[in-house]
Amino acid sequence: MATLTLLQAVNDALRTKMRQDDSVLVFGEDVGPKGGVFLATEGLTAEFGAKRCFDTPLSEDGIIGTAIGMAANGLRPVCEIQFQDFIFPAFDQIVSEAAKLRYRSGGQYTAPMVIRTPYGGGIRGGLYHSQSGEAYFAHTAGLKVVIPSTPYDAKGLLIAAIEDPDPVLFMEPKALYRSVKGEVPEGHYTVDLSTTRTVREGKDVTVFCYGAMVPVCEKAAAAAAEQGVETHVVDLRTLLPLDEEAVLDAARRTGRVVVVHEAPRFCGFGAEISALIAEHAIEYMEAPVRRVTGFDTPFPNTLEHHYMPDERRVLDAIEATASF
Amino acid sequence: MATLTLLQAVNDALRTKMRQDDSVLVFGEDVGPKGGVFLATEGLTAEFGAKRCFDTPLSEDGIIGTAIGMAANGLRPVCEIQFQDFIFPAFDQIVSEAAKLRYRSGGQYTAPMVIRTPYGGGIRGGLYHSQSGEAYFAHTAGLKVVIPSTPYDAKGLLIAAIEDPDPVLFMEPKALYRSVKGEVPEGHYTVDLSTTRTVREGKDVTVFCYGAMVPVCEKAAAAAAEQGVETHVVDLRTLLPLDEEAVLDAARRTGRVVVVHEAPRFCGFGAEISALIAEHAIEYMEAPVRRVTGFDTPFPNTLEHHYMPDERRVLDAIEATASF
Amino acid sequence: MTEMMSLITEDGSAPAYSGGLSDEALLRCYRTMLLVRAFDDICMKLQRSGRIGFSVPNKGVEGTQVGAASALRSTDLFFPSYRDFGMALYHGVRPAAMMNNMFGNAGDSAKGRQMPVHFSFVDPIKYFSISSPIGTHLPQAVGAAYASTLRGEDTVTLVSFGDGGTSSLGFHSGLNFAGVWKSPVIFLCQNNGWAISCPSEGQTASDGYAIKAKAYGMPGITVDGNDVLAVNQAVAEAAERARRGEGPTLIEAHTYRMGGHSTSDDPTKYVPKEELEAWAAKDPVLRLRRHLDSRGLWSEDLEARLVKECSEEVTAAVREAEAQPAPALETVFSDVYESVPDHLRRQGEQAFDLARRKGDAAAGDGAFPL
Amino acid sequence: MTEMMSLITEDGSAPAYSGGLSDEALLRCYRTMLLVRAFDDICMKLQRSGRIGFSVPNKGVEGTQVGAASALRSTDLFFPSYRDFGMALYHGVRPAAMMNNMFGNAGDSAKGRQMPVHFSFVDPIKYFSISSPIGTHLPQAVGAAYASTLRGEDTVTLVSFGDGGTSSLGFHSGLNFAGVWKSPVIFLCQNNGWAISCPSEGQTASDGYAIKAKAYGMPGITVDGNDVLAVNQAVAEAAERARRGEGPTLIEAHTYRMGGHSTSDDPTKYVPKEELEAWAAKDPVLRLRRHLDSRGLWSEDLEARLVKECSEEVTAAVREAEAQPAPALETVFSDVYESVPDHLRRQGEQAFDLARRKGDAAAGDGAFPL
Ligand SMILES: Cc1ncc(C[n+]2csc(CCOP(=O)(O)OP(=O)(O)O)c2C)c(N)n1
Ligand SMILES: Cc1ncc(C[n+]2csc(CCOP(=O)(O)OP(=O)(O)O)c2C)c(N)n1
Ligand SMILES: [Mg+2]
Ligand SMILES: [Mg+2]
Repeated sequence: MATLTLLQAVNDALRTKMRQDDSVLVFGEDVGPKGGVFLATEGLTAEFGAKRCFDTPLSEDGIIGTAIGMAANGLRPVCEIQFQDFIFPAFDQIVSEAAKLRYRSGGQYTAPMVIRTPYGGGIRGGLYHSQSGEAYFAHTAGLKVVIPSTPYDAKGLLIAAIEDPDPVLFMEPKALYRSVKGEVPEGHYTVDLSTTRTVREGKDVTVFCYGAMVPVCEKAAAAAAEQGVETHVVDLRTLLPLDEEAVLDAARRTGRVVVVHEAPRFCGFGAEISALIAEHAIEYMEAPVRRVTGFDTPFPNTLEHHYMPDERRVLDAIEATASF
Repeated sequence: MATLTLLQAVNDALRTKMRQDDSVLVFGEDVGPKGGVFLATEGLTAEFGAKRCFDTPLSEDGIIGTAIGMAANGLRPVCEIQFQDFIFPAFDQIVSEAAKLRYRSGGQYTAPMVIRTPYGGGIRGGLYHSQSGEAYFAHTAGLKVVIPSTPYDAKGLLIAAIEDPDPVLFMEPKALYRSVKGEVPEGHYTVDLSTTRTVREGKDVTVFCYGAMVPVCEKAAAAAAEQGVETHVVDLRTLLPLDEEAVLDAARRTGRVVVVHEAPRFCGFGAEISALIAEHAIEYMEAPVRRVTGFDTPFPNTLEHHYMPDERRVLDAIEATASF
Repeated sequence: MTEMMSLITEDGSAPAYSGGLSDEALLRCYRTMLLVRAFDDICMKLQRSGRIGFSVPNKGVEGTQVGAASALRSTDLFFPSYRDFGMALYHGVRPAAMMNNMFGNAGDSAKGRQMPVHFSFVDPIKYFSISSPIGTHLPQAVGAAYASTLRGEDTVTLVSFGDGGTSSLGFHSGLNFAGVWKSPVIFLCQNNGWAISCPSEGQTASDGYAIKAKAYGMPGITVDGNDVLAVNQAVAEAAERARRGEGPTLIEAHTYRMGGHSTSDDPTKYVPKEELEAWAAKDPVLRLRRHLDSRGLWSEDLEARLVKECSEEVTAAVREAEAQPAPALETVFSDVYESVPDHLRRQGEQAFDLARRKGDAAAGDGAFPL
Repeated sequence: MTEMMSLITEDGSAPAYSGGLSDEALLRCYRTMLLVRAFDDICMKLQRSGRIGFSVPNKGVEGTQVGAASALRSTDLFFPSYRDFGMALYHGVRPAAMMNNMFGNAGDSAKGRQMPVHFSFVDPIKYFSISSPIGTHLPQAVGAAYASTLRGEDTVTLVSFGDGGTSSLGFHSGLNFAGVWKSPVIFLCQNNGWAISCPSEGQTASDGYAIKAKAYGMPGITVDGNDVLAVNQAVAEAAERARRGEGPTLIEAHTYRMGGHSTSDDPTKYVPKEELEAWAAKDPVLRLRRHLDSRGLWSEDLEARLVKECSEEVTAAVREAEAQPAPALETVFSDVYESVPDHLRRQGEQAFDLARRKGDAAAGDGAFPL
């Protein structure tokens, strides 16, 4: 098995599916000859030709709008939004159209498509190259929202997303693109959507996280272990549809929960995790359900290291929750 | 004091501010001679002229984009989005621009503006004339989100929103436009943003709601009272910035909480209320924090009465919570 | 405004028409227009009497709808607007199928989930699911056309929208992508004078709408939208070009919305009376009738028979639709995804339970077959 | 492409120039262009040595920036793009003020919240806060102009964007609203050949970019963007028209991005070498120099002095910027709203507390003066 970065795993997933299925195509801004600003699509135009991997004009609405039409007419488009921050011009196409097409047409028309987009901070990108907008999409019935945190999952989940009959927003933690490496099988395999991954077992405190926060939580869990606190770390992987049972099981297991994400706290995805627990597992809780998140401000630039949850903040929350 | 409908109270607020302040102007689709599709802006063009109340081309991006520029250059625009469902083409202008302008410019440029928009179900409007999108906006730092439920509040909050130095999304419960009436003072007055309203006092169960769900919850509370359950009903009024202390006080007061909204449950605004409680008041809770909400589906048409929370569903939740 | 193509002359002849409509096809056009009018009429009545919630007047714009539809094959792709009854009817969509949508009943192909006039059909033509947000379907049509081309099909995609729609984001991205991709797409802008209460001159400062094609490197054509032959010819030519791989066309059909925007609208508040009267004289049905007459294809008898048939057809459609029950409660929860996820299944079960307790569970409710 | 206005001839003369730039103003243009180049140069070096995180090459496009800026008053409104160093510098924004932004330090007018090149100034000119999403500032500029007009001012608003920006929603809504409102706005499309790696021919099928004006009922002008005089004249004429109440203009300035898109980009992967070489010969600085020379305004001595001055100015700016500390931690929490709401105050206090515990609280951190 090859050892790949998360970025290479994404590229491998695209290549694998494009080889296997002629109806899969890739497009977006700068994804063609340049191979994407992060090089996730490098080499695809060369291998599959400009009809199946190509650049578009600078219009996210056009990218996602045309992808919907392609998907409704038999293709499996995988389009790229260069930074998640730039997905908002296409918000209407995603929320009003892709997510609602199957429902509103009584199942006559569907939009099996994937929107890939790098998200999150850590590259000194300021307000508009750092955001984590998952909560905007996770509130949207009809859409699936997937965020990998390892190369293995990135490839397996992306292939599953491409094969999925419904539209999938596939958010890639850009901070991990090159910083995590892992073994990735060659060829085709999938990781089921709507399943969580237990990153680490522990009996004292459960930590829910996803994407770029997973390694941060792992480090915090390791530090907690040194102090004798055993942390159970769960990578949610698919935010929508969420495996609610798995979340509740993991929460009940320890009775102590910390939820971690980069996005702002207020109405963030963590709120849903807390709410599920407050509704279905409150009797098990022995401590407040804490959230460690980005602040309720736009994303800053110079001080982004203060903004983003780090090992220290997660560890503080684990300690406070364990000792409550 | 005049008895006005909520719709008339909105019109009165606009008229009051436009008389008082030349920099206030109103625009949007069909708001001019026609007076808006719900007639909220009726008579404004006649009184203030076509430079201060006028129709625009069919572009929500244009409406909100130009409003930002006006606001940054000394005006106080109040623009209308005909149905909240049609705000999404302007999502980028709202989320990336209006909400972040003050922050990103170090306070040099600001966007004091109001976006008025009718929201919610109950008019057989199907997927695209019924939605309650507040959670999409409440996750957006820099924005304020206000939803009145009475004519008095509608006028007082709208005037406060127009006078506010920051951008305010003012969502009007269209189901209540003509169905609620109340006394409304003449002339200028304000209701402070970021304050909640106690609709009904009670010691057994606290119900949080807003907009068109307020009368529904009032009825459910009255029915619960007949069964001896005293419900404390809180109208949140401003969702962002939320008066978190008031919410936590009201929750602690009874130790039993139900949160009600029309929008889909998953990652809806109710999740934030539950999460706040799970984080800061869990020790007080004697029952699960229940949510009564729209389903996690697009908004249906013929069966909308099954979709929208009604008195029965709220009452069920109050009963279950009271007797837990 | 670019010069307007108009073919049916005052006396009903159309010497310059070079399109391919046979006598039979012409009669089919005419009959379809009468059927649209009958369908439209009855919907207005059904709405006034509270039997349906909403409709959009089609009176005045039937010529454009039918002229365009008759220039295309039933294998072509249609991305219509809500005001395009005639496109569906011309290609054989049953009035009853449309009426089921107007009632939002169990027989509705959209399962009662959409407002009236938001049709969606895959049979007998691909009539793409209409949504309310204006303009979103333009890039979608371009994407669908891309798929056709990639598979080597010679399908043409028609996308129809209003003068108001030209201000939308979808207009800009749709036409721009189509230009760059040389898509086999016909953009049919039905300039019917109004976008609700905004006159078409208030929508843009451009000199007409066809000229906007220049911004996207495609031909722009203005056509008399009340002249079925002119519309047919313009669309047929655009379709030919598209099939030859020569790319998209923007066609502005100049027509007029003779009713309100919808049954919720009161146009007397903003439409000048003289304007309405001037356009009444240009009624597309009368216009085509004069042409048929000039070709000896029309008679009073034929008219009476067609009017009667159409009226019966739509009355039967109403009967059929009214016999259908409301959609089953399960339809609230299905088709969100291909399969129902756990959380929705639980929400559905609660809803069935409540409906049972309230005693208003309709037939089929509570059995979740998904 | 509409005919391109080009005024400085091969020999440096510009007989057809009728704009109003005095000798002094011309020299100011020239000096500003050298200053842009010096600023640009040093930013490239700072980025390569890791002292700043990012910059965008301005080489090649200075002529357009300065030509446009020199045609406007310092009371006019500027809605620039990130690649418009010259507009700010021409109107007297201090290089050090810009350098503070490049470093994102405590002296930055945007308080270190934005990436480099996302400037925002209110003084000495209104240089509107730049954001990254492409095209959003076009309708904003139109709104700002509406406010000026409503107050009876004769202010002109200039909004600058790239060839890529013409595909954005904001281009469509901005130009459409400006056309309908007859806004005193100049839309300056800097067609610099590329939108990152997408060549300007891949962005749209239209015949050049100026022609897009036709879709919005306004004049569209193509101008040689490497010819300061041509840009100056085109913008001055558009400004005159705007001040006379005759509405907006779209100007396409044909120029060329001689570097990569940004310091993160490797243009050798997609830019043909011959293309780059061809444009190098058209360098706008050389072009203006030839004109100055032809008017007897230029000498080797002058050149040496200006280059030295500019270099010293930007070096001083770097020194000044490097002396500034990072922004205070409180800046993460302020300016979200005019006053800090309770929940943010609590979040801020936690952050201060943590910073103190971690021992990395910088000066000023933890005192929440708001
Ligand atoms: C994005 C969006 N904004 C607003 C509306 C509300 N609306 C529905 S129809 C309409 C006018 C459409 O006018 P036009 O495109 O000319 O089509 P017509 O109704 O005349 O056929 C408006 C503003 C909408 N449906 N979608
Ligand atoms: C909405 C949006 N999509 C994508 C991007 C990423 N992006 C930044 S600059 C750029 C190209 C812009 O090209 P152009 O408008 O020609 O300006 P230039 O850089 O050439 O000056 C792109 C795609 C963005 N900033 N905003
Ligand atoms: Mg119209
Ligand atoms: Mg460019």
